[in-house]
Amino acid sequence: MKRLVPIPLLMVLSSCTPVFAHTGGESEILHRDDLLRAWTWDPLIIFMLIVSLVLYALGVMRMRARSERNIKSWQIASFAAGWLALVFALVSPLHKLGSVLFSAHMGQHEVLMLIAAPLLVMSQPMVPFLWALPFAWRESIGEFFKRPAIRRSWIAITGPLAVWIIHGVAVWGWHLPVLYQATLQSELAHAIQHTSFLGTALLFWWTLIHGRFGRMSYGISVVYVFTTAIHTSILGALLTFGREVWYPIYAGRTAAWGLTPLEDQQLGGLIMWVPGGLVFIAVGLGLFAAWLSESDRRLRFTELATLSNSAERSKSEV
Amino acid sequence: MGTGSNTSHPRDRIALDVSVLPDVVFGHRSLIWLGTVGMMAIEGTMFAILIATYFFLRTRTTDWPPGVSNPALTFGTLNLIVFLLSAFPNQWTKKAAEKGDVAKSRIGLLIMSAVALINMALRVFEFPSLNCGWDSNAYGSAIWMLLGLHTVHLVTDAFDTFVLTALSFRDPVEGRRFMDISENGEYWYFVLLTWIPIYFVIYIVPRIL
Amino acid sequence: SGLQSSQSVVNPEGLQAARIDHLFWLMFWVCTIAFVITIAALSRAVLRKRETPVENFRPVDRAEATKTRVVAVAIAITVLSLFGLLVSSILTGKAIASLHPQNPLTIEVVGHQWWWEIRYPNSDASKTVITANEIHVPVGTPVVMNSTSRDVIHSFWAPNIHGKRDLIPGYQTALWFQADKEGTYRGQCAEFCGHQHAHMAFFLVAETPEKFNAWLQQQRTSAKDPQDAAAQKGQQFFLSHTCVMCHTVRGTIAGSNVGPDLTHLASRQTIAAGTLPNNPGNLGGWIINSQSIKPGNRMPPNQMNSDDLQSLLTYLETLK
Amino acid sequence: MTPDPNISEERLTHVEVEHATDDDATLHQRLDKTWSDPSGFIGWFKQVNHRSIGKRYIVTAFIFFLLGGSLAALMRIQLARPENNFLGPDKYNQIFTMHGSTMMFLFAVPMMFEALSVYLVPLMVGSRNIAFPRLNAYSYYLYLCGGIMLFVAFFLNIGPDTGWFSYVPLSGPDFSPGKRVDFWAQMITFTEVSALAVAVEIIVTVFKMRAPGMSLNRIPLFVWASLVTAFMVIFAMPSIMLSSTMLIMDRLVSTQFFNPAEGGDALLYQHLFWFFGHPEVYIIFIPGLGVVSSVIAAFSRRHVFGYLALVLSLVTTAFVGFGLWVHHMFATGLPQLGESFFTAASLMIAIPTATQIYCWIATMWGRRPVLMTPMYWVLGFFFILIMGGLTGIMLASVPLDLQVHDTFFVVAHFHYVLIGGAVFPLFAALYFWFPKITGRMLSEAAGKWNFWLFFFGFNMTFFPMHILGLRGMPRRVYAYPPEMGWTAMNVIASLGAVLMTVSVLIFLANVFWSMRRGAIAGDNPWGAGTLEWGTSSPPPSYNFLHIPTVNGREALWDAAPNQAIVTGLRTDVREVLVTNYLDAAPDHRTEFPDASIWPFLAALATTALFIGSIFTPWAVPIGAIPVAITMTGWFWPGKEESRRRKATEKWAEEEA
Repeated sequence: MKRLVPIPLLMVLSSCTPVFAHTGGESEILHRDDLLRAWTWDPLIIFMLIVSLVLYALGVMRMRARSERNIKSWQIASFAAGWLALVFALVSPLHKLGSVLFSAHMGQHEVLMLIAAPLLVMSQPMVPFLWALPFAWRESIGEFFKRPAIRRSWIAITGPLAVWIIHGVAVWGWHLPVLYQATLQSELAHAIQHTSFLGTALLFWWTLIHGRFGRMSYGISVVYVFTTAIHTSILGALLTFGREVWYPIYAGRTAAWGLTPLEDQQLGGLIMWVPGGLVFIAVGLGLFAAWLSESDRRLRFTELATLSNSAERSKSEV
Repeated sequence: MGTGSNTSHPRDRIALDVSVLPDVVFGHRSLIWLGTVGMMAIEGTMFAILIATYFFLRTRTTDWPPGVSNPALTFGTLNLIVFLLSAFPNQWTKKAAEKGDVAKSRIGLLIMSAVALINMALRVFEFPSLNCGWDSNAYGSAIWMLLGLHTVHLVTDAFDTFVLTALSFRDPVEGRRFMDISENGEYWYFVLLTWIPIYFVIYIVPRIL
Repeated sequence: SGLQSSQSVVNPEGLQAARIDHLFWLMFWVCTIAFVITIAALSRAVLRKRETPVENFRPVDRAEATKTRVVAVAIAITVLSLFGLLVSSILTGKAIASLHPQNPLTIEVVGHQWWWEIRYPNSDASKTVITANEIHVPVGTPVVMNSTSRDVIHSFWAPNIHGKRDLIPGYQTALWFQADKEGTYRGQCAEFCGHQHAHMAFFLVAETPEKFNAWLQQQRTSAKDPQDAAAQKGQQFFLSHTCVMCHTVRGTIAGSNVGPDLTHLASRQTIAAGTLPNNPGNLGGWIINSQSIKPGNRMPPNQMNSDDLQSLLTYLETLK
Repeated sequence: MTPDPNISEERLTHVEVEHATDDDATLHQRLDKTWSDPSGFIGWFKQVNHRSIGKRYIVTAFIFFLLGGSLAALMRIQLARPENNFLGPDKYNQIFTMHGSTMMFLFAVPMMFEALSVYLVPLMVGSRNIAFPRLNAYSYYLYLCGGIMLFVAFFLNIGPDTGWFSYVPLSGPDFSPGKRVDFWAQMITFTEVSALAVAVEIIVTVFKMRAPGMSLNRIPLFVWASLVTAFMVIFAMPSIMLSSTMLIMDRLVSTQFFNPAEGGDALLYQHLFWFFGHPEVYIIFIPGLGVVSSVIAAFSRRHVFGYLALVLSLVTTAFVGFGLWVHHMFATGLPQLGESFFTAASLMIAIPTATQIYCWIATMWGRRPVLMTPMYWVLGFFFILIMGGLTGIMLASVPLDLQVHDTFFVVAHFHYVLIGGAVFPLFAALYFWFPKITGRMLSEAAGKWNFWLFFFGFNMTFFPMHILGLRGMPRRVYAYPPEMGWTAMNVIASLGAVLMTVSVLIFLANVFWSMRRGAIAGDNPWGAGTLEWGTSSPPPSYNFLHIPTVNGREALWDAAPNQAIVTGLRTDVREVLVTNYLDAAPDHRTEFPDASIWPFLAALATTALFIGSIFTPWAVPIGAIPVAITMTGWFWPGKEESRRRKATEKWAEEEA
């Protein structure tokens, strides 16, 4: 069951691709004075956010009522924080600022990939989501994911190496000037970009945190988190030390914010490099600590433990 | 203080008997697998740093590739196709070795030796199709080094495959040989997988960046 | 002599150096306190009477929970102190960088093995001043220094005025500074640059704007042809020997810039990048065999009889 | 234990297995026959056991330490007077380059990582040898050859002279003609290949060869330190191998990586160098932190306080260490916006270090550790490392760093960090494990002289350098004018160096005397708790008569009265037990290779290739042939061996 739960979330996310588009239109350039008013009230985004919140709340209430499967308060808190991070990234003025400042856009992406995604993954929201649905729906969703073809492809894309590559390609690929600038010109490209950032990040964190070998494989997760931290730092460093502006589309837009386009790009690179790196370190350490405690837990089931216990017992019998 | 084994009489000792354990294992259980993964991590890091170097040099100039024409696609792409297709015989050989199937392993190794020869032959033509010298400019140096470093890996694994092929025709083929064949297959995957981003960087990036 | 100079981080005479000096002392005291507290705790742990006989192994102590709390608090205090230092460092950085007024004096510094080429650019190329190893700046005026290197990496550092800035071939870097007090400040190369890295100094002369302008006017002029016979002979010698392969004297045919511009050589306080006081004796020794003074430097030894040397020196002395 | 019915009769006739009922003396004989490496002159080159190789690493690295120290003494003589003529710039530049390169590449990393880990880790995890013992021997010979090559070049007056960092363009083809820099660049390749090989061995040994019961959560802290270092080596060293290779190719075959005129970039070299160079500092001192944990636990007679915090601190240091390379490039003119980020990141590294220091103080608190020589060095470590750490905090600040970067202040800082963080723990380690390695104790009295002279000499030498730096003295100058006012401090520093020299001589005397006359140590002279103290001193050829099992973080202290032993390994071949990554449950057995001359020959062939490549690029394809031949010889199985294995092998059942 556990291994199936994130799929619906991914499906939901990808089916509502247009949701993530910038609605403001590129012609509109945000000025300093308008910042606090520049919220993005995109109906589809608002709808999705509200639906997810309502479903979640409903599911939690039902679970609590039945007390069959408990849900821990920290998970609820984690979901709430992740949900708020989504609101911050997609609804708050940060979103519109992103069409003016590369650095803000980078900040938005980092919030999606490094704050919202891991928090949502940790809260395991699919359990309450499923509980919120009528029983029959739940059944058929379960059936669907038990199909061999679905199972196999799910297993294929949630190998740690696979998600590492998928997420890495998404992060690097979208920073190619051609693709990146397309997102500021085309709503669709932009929506695809945000969906793929959030989607691959969810996949990445889900595999590393809830992957199929559970906590046993946290050691390998730490290596993947570490190497991802390194390659994103290097991308950040390339942005920081670049001599030319990579995305000339920002050229006329940054002045109102007291930054030259190159400084804006440097700031974006630095955000990816340093605060981004910090999140990776924090998650990496958490995984590492969990890995150590898992080793203690598993120790109890080894042959040696059995041997020692029986020796203790036979001695006390004598 | 001291271990139990020092203080207690032999007869009282609790013993964990490990003689029943196997001594031919494959995949992540074996030492050689972890050792190979360590080597891959080292070499993967080298490729990654070299690719980062390439992009760093890219940020130093506006004109890319600087003053030379794009690399010709034919041989690199052919090599990519051969590499991708080689996954099938490679997997087949690896599975045969893990089942201890001598005959199949021999056939598989022969096929893989042939594949490696084709890859190396194509590689010979790749260098001229880069359309610049290693000494023309920094861009040329970077792509020559990328291609060269990958070639070193290709040649090493090819050599390893040849030696294993020769050994597989010598009786008896013991479990340890099959472990080696399986690991060789693992390493071939590494050579194959690293070629994908390197191909992309050498041949595609100058066209789109 | 005029060489009596300072080259010290903790004796600031410029706006930037002063802010950094404040930051240094703040960090110094915070770190000293941290050091004292930690060493005191360590000493107590090591020297205080133990609770149990040493032979007894105990995996943990009775006070384990207390210890955990204390360590947690200590870490929290550490993090907060570091944050405080971070803020003060950022404020210092901002204060240093905020000096971007409208009409700064622009100078250019080019690093060479092992001397400094100094230029005061002017839109009128004939008014551009080129000198070496001695930088004059007006007191209280912001200066922007654009720098690069002609060969290897050097680092420009006059600690009384500001921190250092690397001079990197292929890069143009800018450094802002402002000297607040009249004086002559020594600086030297801070990035290892080969044989004579040790003897690559310069002097930064901060003077009143009037003096500075007078100096600049003087430096703009070309060298005048010498009047007396000895100096004329010296000029002949200079122009007909290898000197012209490397040096420039504006107003003559010598126009190579491999070595320092000598148009106003005699106006400088030192020779050989701050290595020796500028007087005829040192200059003579340098010309005859500079390798004994600065082994490895790029100036070849010059064989000449003492008459020629004397007249050459007389000529060079006229290059005021 | 009853024989397993699953094992075929045929197999039982072929193999000789250890049993719980075996008499110790007989078992010793059988194991010793199998595990002893050949002796004699030729035999010496065939040895593959980790103790021999580890001892060679220790001795070799210590000799390089003495050589590096002698070079430092020469520099101190030169700087004791202004405008001194003792050494000219050419000699001085070679000497400081050799000093830095020797200390970093031939002493610090090989000693703190390779030497200590190779000797100690297999013993600490309860194994009979290190993983890939032939690779281990090969890595040692490569390291030795690289070191010898560098010093031969130096004594022929063609030693490198562009600093241990060899920045381009100074080290490039235009400004450093000749072969000097090439020797430096190839020495890097030698030593890094060696370190990388050991890193792989250590990772495999720690993850797969721990004694049953030693779950991840019970690994001794020294082993953690060594494991974390191994990971750092794997991700850091490739960078310097590449940059030094690019450098040598720019010099020898006219590539243009660092040539700005052809699209290359001088700062690219610095990025690559420091991507390695910053982690390098942690590679050097993290093993020292492991030593400190071991010694403090042993002399405080308790588990180290905050095991998890200590392990996480090591991991954090490793993680953060890779994000900080720009820390060394503040003066190159970074984007103004970056300053606060870089300062913040650099300051962050202080948090894990502080955490560890607090945990160690908490360990000792209320326990009053026994003050014997190893503890003295550990206390010296605290004093000096903390001071170095605090000046490191100052250097983290970009504005302040712009002032003190590349001055003697930085020289003082990193000597406090590296000598405090590595050499003091190293001496602690030598005093602590000398009895295990040789079977005899080092003299305590001489040890204390050794310590106090070194401690005072060190502070006398390096403390004044802080002041020198603040008063404007840059690094790497062979001379300074008398009027700068730097003379007095330099004289004090040079006198301190004399004390340090005397101290090291006392140590050498102590070692030579104690090897013959020292008190007999016994298995566990300090009453320490980790596994290496559970076998005899020096350990037998097979390390442990019975592979032990582990019941806690300090295996000996936590052992049950009747702690289980492992039986059933073969005694007629070098068979070792392989356990699981996480919980160290027995997984399978595997046979280790015997002693062999091939690794030595392969190292010679590799050396020929590397040195040849300095003179002609053709050495690479031609030199590859003997390398391939020797490597094939190394792995080529004997026919008899194959037959024997075929008869006894037992395949794992396929996983479901």
